[in-house]
Order: sequence, then structure tokens, then C-alpha cells
Amino acid sequence: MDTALIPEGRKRCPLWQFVLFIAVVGAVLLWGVYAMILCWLKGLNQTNMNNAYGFALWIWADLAVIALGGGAFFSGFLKYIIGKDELKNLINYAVIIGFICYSSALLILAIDIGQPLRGWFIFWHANVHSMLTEVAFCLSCYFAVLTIEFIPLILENRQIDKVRFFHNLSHNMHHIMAVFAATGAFLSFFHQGSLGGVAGVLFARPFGFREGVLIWPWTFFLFTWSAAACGPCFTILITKITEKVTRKKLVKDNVIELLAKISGWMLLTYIVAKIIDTWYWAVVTAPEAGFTMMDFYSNNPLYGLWILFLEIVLGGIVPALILITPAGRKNKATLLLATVLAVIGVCVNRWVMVLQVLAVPVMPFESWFMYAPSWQEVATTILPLAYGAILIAIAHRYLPIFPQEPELNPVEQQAG
Amino acid sequence: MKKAQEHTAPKKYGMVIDLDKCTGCGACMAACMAENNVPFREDETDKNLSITWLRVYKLTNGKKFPNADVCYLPRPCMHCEGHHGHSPCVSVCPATATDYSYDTGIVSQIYTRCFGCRYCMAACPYHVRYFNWWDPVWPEGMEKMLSPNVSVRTRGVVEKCSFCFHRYQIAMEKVRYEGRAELAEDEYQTACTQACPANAITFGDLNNHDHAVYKLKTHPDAFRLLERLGTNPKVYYISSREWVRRQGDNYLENEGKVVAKAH
Amino acid sequence: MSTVKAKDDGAGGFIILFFILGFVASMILGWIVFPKLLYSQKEQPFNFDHAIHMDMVGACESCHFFRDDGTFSGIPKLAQCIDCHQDVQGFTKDEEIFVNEYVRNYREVPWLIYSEQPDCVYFSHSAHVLSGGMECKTCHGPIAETETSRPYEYNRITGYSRDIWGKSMLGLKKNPWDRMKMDDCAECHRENGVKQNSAQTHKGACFVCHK
Amino acid sequence: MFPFSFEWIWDMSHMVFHGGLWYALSIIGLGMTYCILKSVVDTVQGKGGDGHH
Amino acid sequence: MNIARRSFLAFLIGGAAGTALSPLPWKLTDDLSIWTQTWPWTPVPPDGEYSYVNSVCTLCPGGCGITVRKVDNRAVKIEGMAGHPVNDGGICILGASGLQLLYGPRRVKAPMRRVGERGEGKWETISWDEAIAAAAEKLEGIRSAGNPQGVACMVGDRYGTVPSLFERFMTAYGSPNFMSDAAIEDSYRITLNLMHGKNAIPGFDAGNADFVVSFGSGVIEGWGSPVRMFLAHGKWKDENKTLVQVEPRLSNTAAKADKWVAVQPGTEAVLALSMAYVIIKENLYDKSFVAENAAAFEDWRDDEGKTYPGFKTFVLNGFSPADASKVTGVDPSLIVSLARSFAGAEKPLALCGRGKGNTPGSLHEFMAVHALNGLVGAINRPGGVWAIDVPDYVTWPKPGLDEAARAGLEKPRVDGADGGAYPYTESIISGFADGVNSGSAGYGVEALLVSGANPLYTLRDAQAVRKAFDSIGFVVSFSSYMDETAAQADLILPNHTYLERRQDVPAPFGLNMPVIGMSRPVVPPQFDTRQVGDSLMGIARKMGGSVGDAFGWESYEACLKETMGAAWETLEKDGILVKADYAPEGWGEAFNTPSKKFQFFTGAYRHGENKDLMSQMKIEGEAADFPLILIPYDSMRLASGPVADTPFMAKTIEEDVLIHDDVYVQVNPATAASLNLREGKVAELTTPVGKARVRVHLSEGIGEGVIALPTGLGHWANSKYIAGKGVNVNRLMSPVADPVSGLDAAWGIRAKLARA
Repeated sequence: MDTALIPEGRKRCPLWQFVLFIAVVGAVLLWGVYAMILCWLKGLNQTNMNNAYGFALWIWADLAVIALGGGAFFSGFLKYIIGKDELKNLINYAVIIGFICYSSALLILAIDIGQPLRGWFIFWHANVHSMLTEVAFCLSCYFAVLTIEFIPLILENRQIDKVRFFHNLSHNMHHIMAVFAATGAFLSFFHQGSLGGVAGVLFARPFGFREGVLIWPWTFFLFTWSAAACGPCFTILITKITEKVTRKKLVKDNVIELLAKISGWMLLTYIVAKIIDTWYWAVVTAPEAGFTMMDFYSNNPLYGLWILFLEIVLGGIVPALILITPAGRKNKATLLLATVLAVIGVCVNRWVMVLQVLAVPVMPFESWFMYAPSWQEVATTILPLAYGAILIAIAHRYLPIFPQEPELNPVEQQAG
Repeated sequence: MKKAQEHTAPKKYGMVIDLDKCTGCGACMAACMAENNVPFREDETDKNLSITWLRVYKLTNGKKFPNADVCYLPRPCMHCEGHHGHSPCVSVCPATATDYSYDTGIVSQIYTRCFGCRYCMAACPYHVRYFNWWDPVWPEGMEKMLSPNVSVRTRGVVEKCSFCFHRYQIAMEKVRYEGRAELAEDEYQTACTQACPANAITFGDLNNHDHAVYKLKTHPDAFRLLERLGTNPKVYYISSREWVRRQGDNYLENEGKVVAKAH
Repeated sequence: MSTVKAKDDGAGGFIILFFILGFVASMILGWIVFPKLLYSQKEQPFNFDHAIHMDMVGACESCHFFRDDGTFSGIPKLAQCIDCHQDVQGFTKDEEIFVNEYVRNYREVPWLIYSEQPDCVYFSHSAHVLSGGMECKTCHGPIAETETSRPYEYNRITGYSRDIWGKSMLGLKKNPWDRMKMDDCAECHRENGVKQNSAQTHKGACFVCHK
Repeated sequence: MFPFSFEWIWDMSHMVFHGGLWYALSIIGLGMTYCILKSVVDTVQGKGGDGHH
Repeated sequence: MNIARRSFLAFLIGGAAGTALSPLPWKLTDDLSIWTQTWPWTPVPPDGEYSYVNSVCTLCPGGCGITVRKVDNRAVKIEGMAGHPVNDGGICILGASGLQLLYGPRRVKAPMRRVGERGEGKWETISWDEAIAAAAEKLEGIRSAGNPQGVACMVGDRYGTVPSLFERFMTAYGSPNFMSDAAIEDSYRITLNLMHGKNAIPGFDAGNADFVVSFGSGVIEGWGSPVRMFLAHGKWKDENKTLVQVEPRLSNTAAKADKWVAVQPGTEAVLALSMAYVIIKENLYDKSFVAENAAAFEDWRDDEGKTYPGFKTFVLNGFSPADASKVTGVDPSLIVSLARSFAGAEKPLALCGRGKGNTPGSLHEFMAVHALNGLVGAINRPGGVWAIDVPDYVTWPKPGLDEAARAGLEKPRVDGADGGAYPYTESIISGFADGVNSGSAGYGVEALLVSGANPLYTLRDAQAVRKAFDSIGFVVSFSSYMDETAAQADLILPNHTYLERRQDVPAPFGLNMPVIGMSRPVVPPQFDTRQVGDSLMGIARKMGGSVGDAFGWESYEACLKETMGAAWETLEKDGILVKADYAPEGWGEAFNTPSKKFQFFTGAYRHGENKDLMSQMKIEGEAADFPLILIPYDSMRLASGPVADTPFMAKTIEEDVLIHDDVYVQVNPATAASLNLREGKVAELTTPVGKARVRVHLSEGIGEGVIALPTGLGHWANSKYIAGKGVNVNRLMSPVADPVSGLDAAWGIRAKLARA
């Protein structure tokens, strides 16, 4: 059964290794599921969130995975809209990573709300002025698009492909994939942005608030931009990790380098915009609310200027410079470093825009609000990682994700 | 409907709290809890987990003994008007569970609509919004004191001060029964206003020249919390102490006092 | 067409048949079995003849009256019924139950209220009847003409009276009193321009009807 | 989300927002319907891999 | 794929399509969300007819009028009664949450007899007949064994029919050991006795005063009739009147005052006398009042020709601001300016009695402060202190005494409140434990009746009180709630709560007009409880003989009705009887001292004139072992009397008072630094009588060397909402008998604080 499912012409690890891996990661997954069930049955008192910290680890994780999942929409955009055809060798994986990120994000949202059985109110009773409504709609729609993009991949499984209808379906879906990808890019642009808007529109939260155009604060655009810049880095990073784990080369260097180069330029332009935004905020926006920039970075045990340095310099300027330099992205070590830094950079940005926003005291007689997650929160945040690892393992084992794999790893004797 | 609808001038209910008079005794808090079926738990010492629609903050002037000073600041929901009713919380609620009425100026919260995303809590700089982290539990027999005028909230929803809007509703029943058009000032008062033993709280229609709040809000020592953020709150404070007024908002070091603008 | 296909590989007919089977089975389940399971019935403590009372007292307000504070009395309390029912008034079995079980024991009759709104709803009778000049019938239907009390139907999941969501599973209504959902209140409020002052929806503000 | 729901208003922001939403939903829905129908037709017409390698 | 599998798939797809087109998924989704609106375990309060019942709150001696909002037969809210002469619509936090006592989980629901060990919490519910019989039998046994004096009784309030019934019972029974909870009222009463010659309670026309100097009184922390004082405070603010607070700690009153005078704890009397020094020295006193209506201002001679120094000499000989400054720590110039402003004000008023005034104080201090009022003539005039006759409407004929009773009443009191040492004091509840433990009365205490009091919690040196209780064989509690004392009792005959009973509420403390209130049943009794008057009469009647004969009334209500006489109807109708046209007595009748004038205290007070008033009132502990001084502080949010905090109140306890189960001790940062303690650190607080785990809270509101703990915490028998939280400060303090009154005058205790 196992071998019959494995794509032709590709070598996979022995079944016991695979099962062992799934079992180990599955145990972590079950731990997360247990915590998730606790939260659903007993309520959010299982977390360490409180009335001052209504958004916590989960929402950060949510924003972070969506930013990282941005590789899917941006690669799709590059391939289908811009026409960077080389990216077809990476797009499948980008889609799977995106699918994992987005399904995780939706799951987290379902755990995070106080009344999960009323979760659908966000659609049915939608308030279009709320950034969260926009997030929910675009997120769900884009998740649908990702699912549509993922389906043909599943249908390409050796056994499923044998069914004529599925074969045709897969073929037909591939045929109009550009339409879906374009829709996905459109949706993605908005929801990445609206996630940025979540904190940016909070005009009574001076740390998060940004001015902007029309209904969109600058963070709207910065979030989209940073997701487009850092998402592909994450795709590259996961690809590299997959290559490491499977001990095979799966994608050719030129493909990776192309994506890395685009990513680098995106990151550079993003970080320039981010610096301008930060400067304007520090000099104009915050003082209008009665704050100096240092009010946001002092008198507390965690948030200092270091976090700004980590986000902008280490997580932005450094990886951008590495990636736009041919030598930087050709060198395996610096490429890896750059992608890791970019991922850290965008995660730190999301952290700051979720958690620091709430930590900053706004009423002058208050002090900083600090928070540490409970194990249930940590477990449910790790859950998507475990789920992602399992899904990647299964997908990689049974689906022909990497078109270049057979070429890069020729199998001497075809397995029976 | 046969009869014409009441056409009365839009009201803007608001509050003026005299911090010189407020003694920090907490009667307003208890009256509010009793009025609004607020639940209680065994350990309420973590104030970030404790539901108190009206919270009395303790402000200190930061000076050394014996020049230290303390001021209590009761903080109900500010019922921000924001810009045309777009208060910080109202516009962010994804399910339209919180709303602003142009008719009364009250920010409503509908518990059965709220699904507990807590975005409004993140949006509110005053921390007036409280999440029901736990199921409310009354010891056997104590559910007898629950008021039918305010619905009991379940776990997982956000709640907040309503300016005792049910009291407005109850008062209006009588007004309608007697065939009157308007509510008198003393017919609709919040539970905290009524209870305050120091008479520190004044409540009424900020639009109505005849109401006490109309004049009080223009007191030279009146200010509003975080006014410069544009929340346009409807709760005014009066304090004769400069240090208290300064703690009402954030100011840069070399900035003078920003004068309260009555809306 | 299907016969042609059946000839082709002999499976198409079966497939379509099973599709239809599945479709019909689930339709029956959803439209017939499910409503039966969802709703349960309770009988009123005893039958109440509205018509005969209307003949005697003349108007709804005689029993369902407004108190001096403007609040609505709702279903009359025993004390009020006793005014006439100190002794058995007629020869019906219901009258006998009422007097023997309730009047004699000073026990309130646990009437089941068809129009009972959920706890989150604030409803003012004075606003509708006194200010709005509405008739009882508009919302409550021709209950005054009934001689028997129909069974009280309630939703097993929500516990609410079926009259709120309405009889029709499609949510359709012919008469204004067929349903008492939020949309029904909102519709009438909109038509009559009642407090359409919400910043969010430009319709009725939430606190008009919610508590 | 729908014109008959209480929260629906015919104003600019709603039309832009819901316009975008329904546009995206239609593309997704129509696209998938097209794919599935076409695949059914293709299958019936005997196109595609024979399924028996 | 075979046909069966394909058909099954088709069946499923058909089923899915059909389901989607049926109401099932949609209605289910909708109904599940509606189900969450009110989960089956969420209470839905039934609606009904609204009504309002006026009554009087008796949770503290404040005597506020309350209006209870009812829905059908449920009380849902307590509000202040508008127009009431005491509180005019206002209400305090305890009063506002009173329904949580009525419906609370710690109600004693029926008469109960202890079955396990004392305090173990094992009870059996018994009938009222059994309960009454059990109490009567036990008391009869003690009496017939010739030890009626071995029965003691503690009541909460002193006046009114219920305390009087207990007093009557003790008299008829033959025991001198009738005690009532002591508070500043007792110290004030003795002060007025000595300085006015009247058996009176003080009334303060605070609202009309324009310059108030409070010597540690928690004007807005529950002193006097709390809501009335809040209203007065609000009036001062409105009318730009001045409040000066003399207190070692930045209390809420100090914070609200126009001037906070941080004084060394325990030296308030010295400051008062030093102000008197300035006023006399600078001739600022009310000369007409002093000349015409006061005695012993100048040196004076008694009938035997012995000369005594007058107040003037006394003050001028030792209380110059320079001298006083050394003791009080208050700048001499401040004393001078304070004295000038006080004397220069139109209607000055000086108040004393620390915090809420739950414990009496040093009589010297009370007299010194009252002398200040005398100096400026703030006696029996608008804005001043009025002497209001004690409530005297209980005018029953004396009970007939049998032999046993007469013999018992002859015996000395256990608490030491006898003619010899403390001639002015009726009872000294704080001396009871010591008396029992030392056996000083010469007989053992075999039984104790407790009503309206919670001595195991409220009395200082709780260990000694507990020891005394343990030695008493039979403790009967009449408490409505399972408080600390009830939990240690042998028999509980639960009283109705104040919302279920009819009872007279005499004169709220501090009100400057005679008022009688009437609390009445707002709701029917929720449990099998009985008005304590009926329980007591039941016991007496069961005992029969002269004891039974002393209670001829049919019921408590009959007794109340008879006692109130003509006032009954008004009380029934309005719930209150006010002598609205009351005015202070004219100078002719105002003073009943030997001179028929206001007596400055060197003249009034003949016992131990040589007491050194320059020194602080001594508290327990030596500075060498205990370098710090611990003072208790009161807060409106912490009920510190017999009744504990309600759950609502517990919610309002501030974050710098309690964290989880740990109480914060307020420490000046400099003191903390010297002890190597930081904010929030756990520390061990030790006093000569006990030790406790506390957390450190740095506060600039307290001076160096002084630390403060809140009162009202550290309950152990109450509901889980307050029990087990913090420390009962009474457990860490010991009573110090005032040399004149014998009442507890401790304002603090020496202590030490160390890292734990």
C-alpha cells in the first residue's frame, strides 16, 4: 500500500522511519489537541490572557503564520501574473506551506474566540468597518483558494490520478489556476493588509495607531509588503530544511536564487518604508498623542530599543542586503542566515504589533502590562507546527511536489 | 402604528465626576455590581481578571512622604462618541455586537451577539471592557438577588458599563404610561450616581441646558481622560489639583496643559 | 440518456440512483424528521378559554393590564383570577382543576408563555400599545378568539418557544404574528421609523430592544 | 453578509466591501463549478488517462 | 474503482447535497448559537412586579435609610433612601451589597447544636423548641448551682430594645456580666459625662462646620455615620470649607483633606493641647463662652480649699509648639498657623477617634480635643459638637429579682468595669478575656451569650480571647451568619437578618438630632430563623420563675410596640422618627457638672491628674526588640466590624492591599530599604503577641519607622470570598487599657519586619 502510493521515480525513506517520525510529531500534536479541547470545554480561563491582554500569544502566532504563509500568494503572483515560470518548481511547496499556515491560522482563531459556536457571526452579522471582518472574510476566501490550489496536487497522487474523473479534474483545475491565483493574490493583498490594519486603526492605542490613506493605515500596506517579502524567505527556509531532512536536493539553485533575489528587493524596499513609517510615527504621530518614542521602550522588563534593532536592522536591513547581493544569496550559509533573519524580523514585527500594543500603558496612571502564556497557549501554538510537519511529511512522501526532484535525484532502479 | 412617534431632541447622556468629592469608598462599584448582575469569584485580587464595570483607580502624585498625595478616579465606560459615533470600540467589533446610538449617545454591548474576539478590549484605552473568562456562578440562593432588567452574561463574552440603560427603559415605561414626551433629569440616573454617598457623580444629558452636567462640563477644572486621542468621551472629571488633571492625559515634558474642549 | 450510459459501462444508472437515494433520504431527514426531533411539546396546566373570558370581561387589558409604573403585568397572577374564581364558576374539568389545585392551595398557575422572548430581549408593551397604538393581535395573533389552549412547542436545543422562530422551517410568514424574531421587530421599526439611530447600521440601535 | 441581514446597509463602504467579497466568491465558485462540470463531461466523454496503466 | 464503492460515494454526495438543501445544518448552527445565549446552567432571573420597601440598615451604627427594590418577592437591590435625614439617598459599599448577606452562603439556616469538636464545623440541625430548651436547661443548671454570675453576655449595640432585653435578662438571671461592643462612642460618652455632666452621646453638626480639624478620624473612611460624613465632606468641598487631617498615615481622609498634618502616631493629644496653647497664648479663644459657660479654665479651688491648676496653666506649662514639635514631629510654625486658622474660623470643629472609630481611645485625647472645641465655643451650636441625650425610650419597669439573682448581681464583674478602677465605664469588652483567663473575678465563667457581636474576630489579642472562649463551657450565638464566634459556639439560635426582622434602630452615632429608625421585614424570613428578641424571651420563659416573669410580653413585636408607644405608628409608616425641630439645650440646661458649666478637663477629671500628657499613650512592646510601630488602618471597602466583607466588597479590595491570600503591609521605602525589603516581597511581621506572613508594599504615604496593616481581613470562618485572605490585625495587637476608662486605647503596637 505504502509503496503503491509513493510517486513514481522518487525515493522515499523506509516506512518505519516515516511512521516513527509521524508518531513522535503526532504525540506533540496530541498534546496540542488536548490543550485545544481544554480551551473549548473549559473556556479561555485556561490561558493567561486577561482583560488588559485580550490578544496574546495566539494572535501573534496567527499573524506570524499568515505572514510566513505569504510565500504562497506572492509566488503565485510571480508565477501566474508576472510570469516567472521557473517558480513552478517551487510553487507547489509554497502552496502547501501556505495551506498549512492558513489552516493553522483559522484553527487558532477558532480556539481564540470566547464563543466558538457563534464564530460564524463574523460572517453573518459582519461589520464591514472592522478590520477583523475583513481579515475573516479574506482569510477564509483565500484559504478556499489555497485549498483549490492544493487539490490538484493531491489528485496527482499515483493512485488517485488513476481515477479518470480526478485526473480530469486535476487537469482542468491546473488549466485555470491562474484565475484562482489572481483571485488569491487579490484576497491576500487585502487580508495581509487588514491584519496590519488590526492594530493600525486603533486610534486610542498610540503604539499601534498609524495614519494612512482612506480607511487604510500605513501598517496595512507594510504588512502586505512584509508578508510578500518574508513569506518567500520562509518558503525557501522550509525547502532548505526539507532538503536537509530528506537528504536530497529538491529544487535547483537558480529557482531558489531567483526567489531570494526578488525577496531581497522586496525586503529592502519594505524596510525603507518601515523606517520612514517608524520615523514619522516617532516624530509626529506619537507626540501628538503625548508620547515620546522612548515612552514605548522604557520602564518595563522586556520592551527596549533592542526590539526595534532586532526587527529593523537584524531582521530587515541585514537579510535584505544579503539577498540582493548575488554572492550573498549564492552562498548557502548566508542565504540560510538571511532567510532565518527575515523570518525572525517579520515575526518580531507581528509580535510588536500585537503584544507590545497592549503592553504599553495608555492612561498615565497605569504601568506596563506584562504577560506570559500558559502551557495551554504554548501547546496550542505548537500544535500547528506539529500539524504542519506531519502534513509536509505525508505530502512529500506521497505527492510529486517537487517537479525537479527526479531530475536532481535520479533513481537507478525503479522500485517495484 | 396609529400614533406618531415621539420626536424628541437627540440626547447625549454623560457624566461629570468630581474627583475632589470622590472618597474612593467603592459604594459606586458595589451599587453597579448589584444593579448589573456582575458575577464574582473566590479570588478577585488580580484586577486584570476581575469584572468591575466601574473601576475606581488610585492615582498618586509620586512625591515623597509627607508630600505624597492620592486621588481616586472612578472609571465607568466613557461612552466615547469618537468621530460621529465611531468610538474606538464600536467600529472594530466584527459582529456589530457593540453600537453607538445617536439617540442617547450610549455605547451598547449585546452579549448574545458578541462571540468573544476581544478586539474591542484591545481598542479601548480605558480598559472598560471586561471578558467573562469564567462561567458566572452564584452560590446557591444568591441568584435570588439577580435583577431581571439586565441579562446575565455567559462565559466567553465581553461586557461593560451601559450607563444603566435599563433604568432609562424602566423610566420610559412610566413616561409613556403617563403620556408624557420627555424624561425628567432625575428619572434616569445610573446606579453609581444614585449610590454615591459623596454626591461626586452627576449624570444627565450633556445636550440639555437644564441638566446639571451641561454646566458642570464647562467647569474650568473639568477634563476628560485621554482627550487628545480623539476618543471624545462623555465622562468628564473635575479636580482642583493640577497633578490630577495632568494625569488625565499624556503630555510631553515641555508641553503645557491641553485645555478640555467641551463637545 | 441514462440508459445509453448504462450501456456504456453499466455503472452510471446505479450511481445516479444512489445519488438520488442519498439526496431524498437526507431531504426527508432534514425536512421531516429533524423538525420533529428538534421541537417538543408541553401541554398547558389546563385549558384556558380566551373567548369565553373575552365575553365576560370585554377587553384584553382587563386581565393583561398596565401597572401604574408603566410596566406590563403579563399573564395575570392568581390573586387577580381569584376575584371571580373563588368558587367553581362553571362545570368544565378545567375550571375544576384550576379551583382545586391552584385557587385552594394559593398556587400560581405555571402557564407556558407562547410569546416569551429570550432573556436578552427588552420588550416594552407600553411603547407598542400606548405610544405606538398597536393592537394586541398584531403580535399575538387572534388568541383572544381561541377556546382552547394549543400545546406549547419549544425548541429542545435553545429551550425557546417555537412562536419566536416561527412554525415554518423556511422561516416564512403570512401574518405578522407568525414569527417574533429580531428581524420581524426590526422590519416594523424600520417601516415606522422608530429610533433608527445606530451609528453602525443606521437602523435601530441595539439597546432599543436588547438588554 | 446578505442584503436581508440586519447589518446590511446600501452605502459605499458596504458596497465596496461586499462587492469585493462577492466578486471573489463568484470567481472561486464559478471556477470550481466549471472545473467540476468540465471534468464530469470529460470523464463521460472518455477523455483523460484511462485509469488502467 | 468498483461499482459498489462508486455507488456509495454517489449516495454520500447525494446525501450531502440533500442535507445542504434541508434546514438541518443551518437551523442546527443557528440553534446551537442561540443555545449559547443562555446556557442551561446560566440563571435567568424571573421578571415580576416591581416594588420598593423602605427600611433602615443596621450593618453598622450609621443608621442609614434604605430602599429595597423588589421583583415580586425577591429583593434585588438595596439603595439609599432619598430624603432620609442621615444619608439622603446615598449608601455605603457594605449597605449596597447587603443582599449578599441575606442570600449569602454563610447564613445559619436553622437552630444548630454542635456535634463535633468546637470549631470543627460539625452541627446538627434542631428544632426551635429543642434549641430553646437546650439553652434554658443549661442556663438553669448554672443558676441553680449558685453561679448565675458565671454567665456572661456580649451584644453589639448598646441601645435599643434588643440590647435592653439582654441586659434585662442578665439582671433577672443574676449576672453583672453584660457587655457591649466598645467604640469611640463610649469614649465620647465618658468625655461628655466628665465635661458636660450629661449622659449623652455626641452629635456633630459637621455639615455646617467651616474649619474641621480631625485628629485621625476617618471622616471619609467610616467614622461616625459614614454616609452622613461623606455628605458633609461633599458640602465642605462645595462651600470651600477646610478640612485638616492629623494622622500619621496618608489615609483617604488625609488625601482628601486640604491639609494633611503627618503626626507621630499616638501624639495627637499633644498636638491638640499645643494648638490650645497657641489659642490661649494669643488670646484667640471664644472669650464669652469661656467666661460665661466654662469652668476650670483658670486655676480653681475646690470646696475644701485645695487649689487646682486650670486648663490655661496646664496647657501653658508644657505644650508650647516647640515642645510639642519634639513629640509630634509637626513643625512648630505649622502648629501655630493651624491653631490660628482654627480659632479664626467662624465655625471650627475638632473631631477625634481613629479611623472608623471601631475601638475606643485614650480619654485624654478625647478630652484634649473636646477642650479645643470648648476653647472656640464649638459646643451646642451650629457647626459644633452637641450633647444629645442617650436614647431613653426603653422605659420598662425593673424586673423582679429573686434571691439567686440578687446574690449574683452583687458579684464583681469579670471585665473589671467596676466602680473602683473605672467609675465611668459600664462594660469593658476588651477586658473580658483577661478577666476570664486570670480568674480575677473570683468565679468561673461557665456560659456566654453572644448577639450582634463577633468578639473572636473583633477583639484584640485574639489568642487570649480564644483561650477565654475555650475555657467557657457553653457558648450560645444568636448570629445570623456563621461568623468566627458562631463557628466556635455550642449552640446557635440564628436571628433574622436585618432585612427580615422588625427592630428599632436608635440614634445613629454622631447625628446631631435624636432619631429613631425602624428596620422592618423587607422579605419574609428565608430560613428557619427567629428574631433574637423572641429567642431570648423563649429561653427566659422556658426557665420560668422570676426570669420568665421579667418578660411578660407576648412576643418581641408586642414588646417593641409597647415600648414605642405613641411613636409606633409613625415608625411603621415612615420607618423613622425624627425630632426635626430639635435644638441644643440652652446654656441653663446644657451642663450638669458641679459648676453647671462646661468643665475644662483639669477640672472635670479628678482621677490621676498627674498623668503625664506629654508622653505618648504607651503601646505594647519594647523598641529594642520591635523597632517599628504597627498601626491598623480602616477602609470603607473592608468591613471590619462583626460582619465581614461581602463578595462584592471583596472585589473592590485594592491591588495594593491584597494579592491572592497575602495582605500588603505599607512600609515607607526608606524603612524597607533599611530592612532590605522590596516591593511585593514576602516578609514576616512580628509583634509581641503574634506573627504573620505579609507582603511589602512601598508607600510614600507613611513615615519612616511606621508600618500599617488594614483591618477587616484575616477572617477564617466566613465565606470563601473573604475567608483565608490576609491577616486579622487584631490578632497582632493587644488591648491597652486606658487609665481612666479602662477601655482599649491601643492605637498600634510595636513590631518588627523581616524577610521571610
